[in-house]
Amino acid sequence: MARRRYIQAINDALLEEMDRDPKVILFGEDVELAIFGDTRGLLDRFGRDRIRNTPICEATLTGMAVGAAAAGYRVVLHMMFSNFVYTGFDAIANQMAKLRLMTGGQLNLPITVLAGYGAGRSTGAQHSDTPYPLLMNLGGVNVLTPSTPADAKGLLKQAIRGENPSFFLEASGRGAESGEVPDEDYTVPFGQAAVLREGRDVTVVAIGHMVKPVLGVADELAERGVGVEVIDPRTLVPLDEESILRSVERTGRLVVVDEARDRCGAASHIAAVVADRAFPALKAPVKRVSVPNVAMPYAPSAESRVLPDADGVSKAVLGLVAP
Amino acid sequence: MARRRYIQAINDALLEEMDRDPKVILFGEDVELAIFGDTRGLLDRFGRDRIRNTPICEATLTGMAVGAAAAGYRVVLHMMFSNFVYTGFDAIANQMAKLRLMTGGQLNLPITVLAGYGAGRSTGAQHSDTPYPLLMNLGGVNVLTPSTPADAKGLLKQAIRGENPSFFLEASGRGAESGEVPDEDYTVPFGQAAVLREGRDVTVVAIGHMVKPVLGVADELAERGVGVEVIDPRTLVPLDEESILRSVERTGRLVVVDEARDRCGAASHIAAVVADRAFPALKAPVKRVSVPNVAMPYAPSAESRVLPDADGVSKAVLGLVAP
Amino acid sequence: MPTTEQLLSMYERMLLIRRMEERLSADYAAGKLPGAVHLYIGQEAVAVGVCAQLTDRDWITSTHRGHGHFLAKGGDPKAMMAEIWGKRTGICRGMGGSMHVADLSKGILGANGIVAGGIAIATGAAFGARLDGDGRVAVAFFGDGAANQGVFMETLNVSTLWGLPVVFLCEYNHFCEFTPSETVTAGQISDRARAFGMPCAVVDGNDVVEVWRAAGEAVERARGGGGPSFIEAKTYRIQGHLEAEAVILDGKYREEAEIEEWRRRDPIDRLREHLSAAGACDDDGFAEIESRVSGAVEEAAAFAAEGEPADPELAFDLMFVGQRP
Amino acid sequence: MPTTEQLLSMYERMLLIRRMEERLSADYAAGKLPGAVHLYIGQEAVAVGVCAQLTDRDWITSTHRGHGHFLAKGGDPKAMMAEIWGKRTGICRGMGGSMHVADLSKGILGANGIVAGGIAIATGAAFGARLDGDGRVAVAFFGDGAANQGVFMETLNVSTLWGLPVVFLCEYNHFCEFTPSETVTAGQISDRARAFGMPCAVVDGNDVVEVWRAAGEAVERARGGGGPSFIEAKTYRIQGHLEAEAVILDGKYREEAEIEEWRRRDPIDRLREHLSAAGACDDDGFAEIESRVSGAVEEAAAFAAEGEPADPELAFDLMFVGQRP
Ligand SMILES: Cc1ncc(C[n+]2csc(CCOP(=O)(O)OP(=O)(O)O)c2C)c(N)n1
Ligand SMILES: Cc1ncc(C[n+]2csc(CCOP(=O)(O)OP(=O)(O)O)c2C)c(N)n1
Ligand SMILES: [Mg+2]
Ligand SMILES: [Mg+2]
Repeated sequence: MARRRYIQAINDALLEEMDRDPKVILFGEDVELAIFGDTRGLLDRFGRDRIRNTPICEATLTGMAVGAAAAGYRVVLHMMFSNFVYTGFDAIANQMAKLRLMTGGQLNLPITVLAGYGAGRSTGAQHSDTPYPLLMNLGGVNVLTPSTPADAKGLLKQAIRGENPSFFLEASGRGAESGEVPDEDYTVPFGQAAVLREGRDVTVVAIGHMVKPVLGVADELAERGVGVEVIDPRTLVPLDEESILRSVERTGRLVVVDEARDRCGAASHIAAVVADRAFPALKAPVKRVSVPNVAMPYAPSAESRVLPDADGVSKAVLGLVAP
Repeated sequence: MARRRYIQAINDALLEEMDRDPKVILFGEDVELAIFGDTRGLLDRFGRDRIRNTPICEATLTGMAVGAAAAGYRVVLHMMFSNFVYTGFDAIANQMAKLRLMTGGQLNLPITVLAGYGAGRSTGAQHSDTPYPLLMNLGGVNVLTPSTPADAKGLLKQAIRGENPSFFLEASGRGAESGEVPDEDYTVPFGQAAVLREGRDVTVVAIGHMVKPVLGVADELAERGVGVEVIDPRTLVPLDEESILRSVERTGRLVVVDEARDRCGAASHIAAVVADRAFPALKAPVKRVSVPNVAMPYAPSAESRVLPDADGVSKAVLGLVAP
Repeated sequence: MPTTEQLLSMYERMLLIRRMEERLSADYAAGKLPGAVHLYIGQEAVAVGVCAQLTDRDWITSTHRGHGHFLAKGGDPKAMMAEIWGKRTGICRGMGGSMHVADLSKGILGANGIVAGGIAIATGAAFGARLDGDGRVAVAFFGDGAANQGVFMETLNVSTLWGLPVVFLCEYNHFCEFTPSETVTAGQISDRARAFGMPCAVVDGNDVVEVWRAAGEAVERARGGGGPSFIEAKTYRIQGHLEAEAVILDGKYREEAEIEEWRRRDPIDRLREHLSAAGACDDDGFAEIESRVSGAVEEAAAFAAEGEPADPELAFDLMFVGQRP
Repeated sequence: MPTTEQLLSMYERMLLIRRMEERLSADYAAGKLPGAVHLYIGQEAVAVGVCAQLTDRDWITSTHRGHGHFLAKGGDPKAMMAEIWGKRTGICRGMGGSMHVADLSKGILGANGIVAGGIAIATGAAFGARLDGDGRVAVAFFGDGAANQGVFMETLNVSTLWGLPVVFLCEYNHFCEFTPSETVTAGQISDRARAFGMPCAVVDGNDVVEVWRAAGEAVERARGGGGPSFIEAKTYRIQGHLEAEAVILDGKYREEAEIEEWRRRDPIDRLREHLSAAGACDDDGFAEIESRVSGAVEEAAAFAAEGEPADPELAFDLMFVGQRP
């Protein structure tokens, strides 16, 4: 095990996978110089055939990803910030997510789309969306939200080796956080949640960015005698419903903490799955701690008001155990 | 009251609102000839300044809607099929849904976007999406899903007179269905669900297209002694949570019937709201009857397999009352 | 100039497209086809002239009006017909339908229900070909309406910059649905491509030889590493935008006389006259071709009619490789 | 040729933009600004030359690099500064930030964090102006990078067809973030506009008089019902793409010598020399302007520093008119 920063782990995964398979190519706007850090060193190592700056034209980039995949390449498309996914949304929603079905299974689409998501750094409404609910609803694309360097590396490697389109969402502003990363070659399989902490009173499902503050809350509440079980789904598509259900069957209580807007968000979906499939076990209302249905305000004072925080999580959990 | 077809009611609303307010303009691809029927007669009556065919360029059309609204017009943008909303998604998700906040409230956006949605006529995956979950998650746009001619007319008039961006989703292939429409000038307010049928055993929330088959099921089950309360939210943003909660508080049971894909769908969201806010009243799991997470297959045999139908609704309801 | 053999082969292919679509038109009217159908009648010379320059290893992307491209590129008539009927024997197992016929084994990356949806896909495939350096070419077929979508200009830029082996093939058939194309098109479409420094040709799309020649130059350039080209083929959509148009449309958007005028320039008739005049084929010969073609159409129709309806469970298997949706 | 008075006014406005941004640069480095900041230093002649041809009733749309356009169009320096500080006294009440400064009362439809996001908005406003027929004009400012987005070409098409009073103002500042523009731009951007039949001008963007003249022609044409125009202003981004670039960037994308060369063509220095040579202003006069400007900057900075942080509840009120989100 070595300590790596989140962004280094991503960089390592890209380097290793591009080394491993000459069919892996990466393109996007400003990928040659590594402003996020994730593409560092790739140009020197692999040259411009395999990593390449593009013009600013997201609609074309997403479409080209499909075409290059059809031509036998494993495409990594870097879209910088999640909001630019909307600019290239047609080929995502109408092509990438549908083409395998529409061609009767003739076409595999080994495409990994990278994009930073999330708020908290006053980047304003057009640079801080959390877009996974929209992607989850498309049906045809995987959605990965790693919260640790180890998961980031393993999920990214899995995505690149896989045959299906996957959105690998990097938690913006988390690049510097570090964690232990296995030394050997490994992948993290999709659809397997991680139970990060056990607890018998309340299950808290925390997604991406939200995992860290939730673990803090769990520590704190443990001292006050409340056992919080923390589950990180790691991938939202596919979603490991069973792990969540199993936990709720024991605790009888669920809080979902989600940095996406609330309406039709990931929290809503997980809550709905539990209200359907674990109903007999439920002892209390299913709670969502999420972002209200607003565009992200710029000023720190207003931005922090709408982002889920430790306090909000703590209150939600305590509201369930001591009503 | 007069009997009008669904599409006529929409056409009536457009005619009346364009008559009423010279600032109402309508543009889109092929709006001058009325292939859907909803824009019939508008060109003759109002001329090309107020209704106009555009080139095929959805990214520009959605952006222009914002600009024309900023210039003081009330814009009706016809986008034909919902899937083309994705082609123009940038200006929807990054501009329309965010600009009022980002400008500190300086800009009002009286924009009504029309689009047909839904499957059932073998139009294939790229012409039959039900996109409201994505729109609901944006936060900044209203979402209207009228199920009757009267609601279609009243909601459309309300949208055109309003100051906020609204997506008016027409149920594709339902244009010929008719219903009673009030003779006088009226609007239907947003955020007020319609309780279409009372019943004390199970609440069924049915959206758009799904209302009609659900009413059929309710009739049938009534004969078998099962009282189904049918609620049509009519608008998904804003959502009339109170009417739904009030009903579930009486029945203790909920099925949501939704033509959108299941993951992060409207059904999930409504289920989540109820599992949170009406938990003590719940006597049974909250059920969703929705579309599996697939692209819409073309062949009728495969398309009907994935669409919610009366049988599925009936089973879901009966599953709750006679477990 | 194509050889006589090549001309005859193109003639037969054009006729096959025409007769297949006439059959589809009749089948649609008879209520046998589940979805919408957009016919290519009158434009056959474009698909056939271009695809005659391609091999199975080259790619094409097509449009909502894609039967002609599919058949011209060597797609199987039976499997196409069955697809449109929604049968499990269809080329996409009934999952795609008329607007999405695709055959990867023939390099047909698919018809596309999104206007201009195929252009970036072809560009991406051409990027792959460029990296492989094996001389493969991608052709993006699209309509004049699609040329107003921004993605068209974006791909002109990228493909020029990167020297991609892609041919942009714009079929100017005078309409975008019910909108006359000139009312939504500023300037000449070819000038848009020229602005990027791309070699351009504007050809009579109802003259298969002219199309073939221009496509040959463009394809050769692409294969040789000379980068992208643009071709505009002027032609005319004889049928309605979609079958059923007459029933659902409130209003009229073109004159019968205009259609008649273009019927007189029918690309199949013109090639036939040319072949006759050149003594390359006589009435017996044409009758033989006609009978081969109608045999193929009959066979396709029978195959489609006999097929089982598409598997209702298939959608669940096909969304992902090795993963349930 | 502008009058001396006009030239002096443009000089002062350019200097105001420069000094405001130098202050922002320092404030950013000092950790006082919450979000990212993209500076316009070196490009001031473009915004000022163009906006000098506009009235408050005309519209502009801007980019992520929008302070210059905002101030040139008459936006209030205090309210802009407070916005960037995230204060409730900001022009957007702290909700927008640097990338979204807007002042509807001055026709500033907003900076925009989406590359090319403003172009269609300007086109839509111009459509409104055309319907009103009251001579208003919309100017879309955008970068050379934005000119590769399809929406640019789409709006060229629509605006030409409909004769809209819009001016497309492309600032060729040689970079798209860290990518040299010529590596992502095929051909001349102006040829793209020319392909639609649009009047085009390519000007020295560091010469405010040249910009002013070209903008004047385009604006006059638009006001008179003559439709859209395209102007490309060649200029250079002196600062990094964003403040903090030096800290976060792994690698180098331009030479110091190149920056130096462009510093020698500084648009403010050039206008100053011109004014001096023409005897329109002497050192005392320039000192007076400098002091007025620095007074305004100080005032803006103080105003920003003093303001209350943005109202945390405001987002809930502002999403919709008369409706909670
Ligand atoms: C993105 C998108 N917008 C709109 C449509 C609806 N539509 C289908 S065909 C068509 C006209 C296409 O015109 P053109 O590209 O010239 O092709 P043609 O039909 O003439 O072959 C339109 C607007 C669509 N399918 N996709
Ligand atoms: C749709 C979109 N894609 C990518 C970005 C990231 N981005 C911000 S600025 C920029 C470069 C813009 O270049 P240009 O248009 O020339 O403007 P300049 O920065 O030179 O003023 C990019 C790629 C963005 N903001 N929006
Ligand atoms: Mg056409
Ligand atoms: Mg630039």
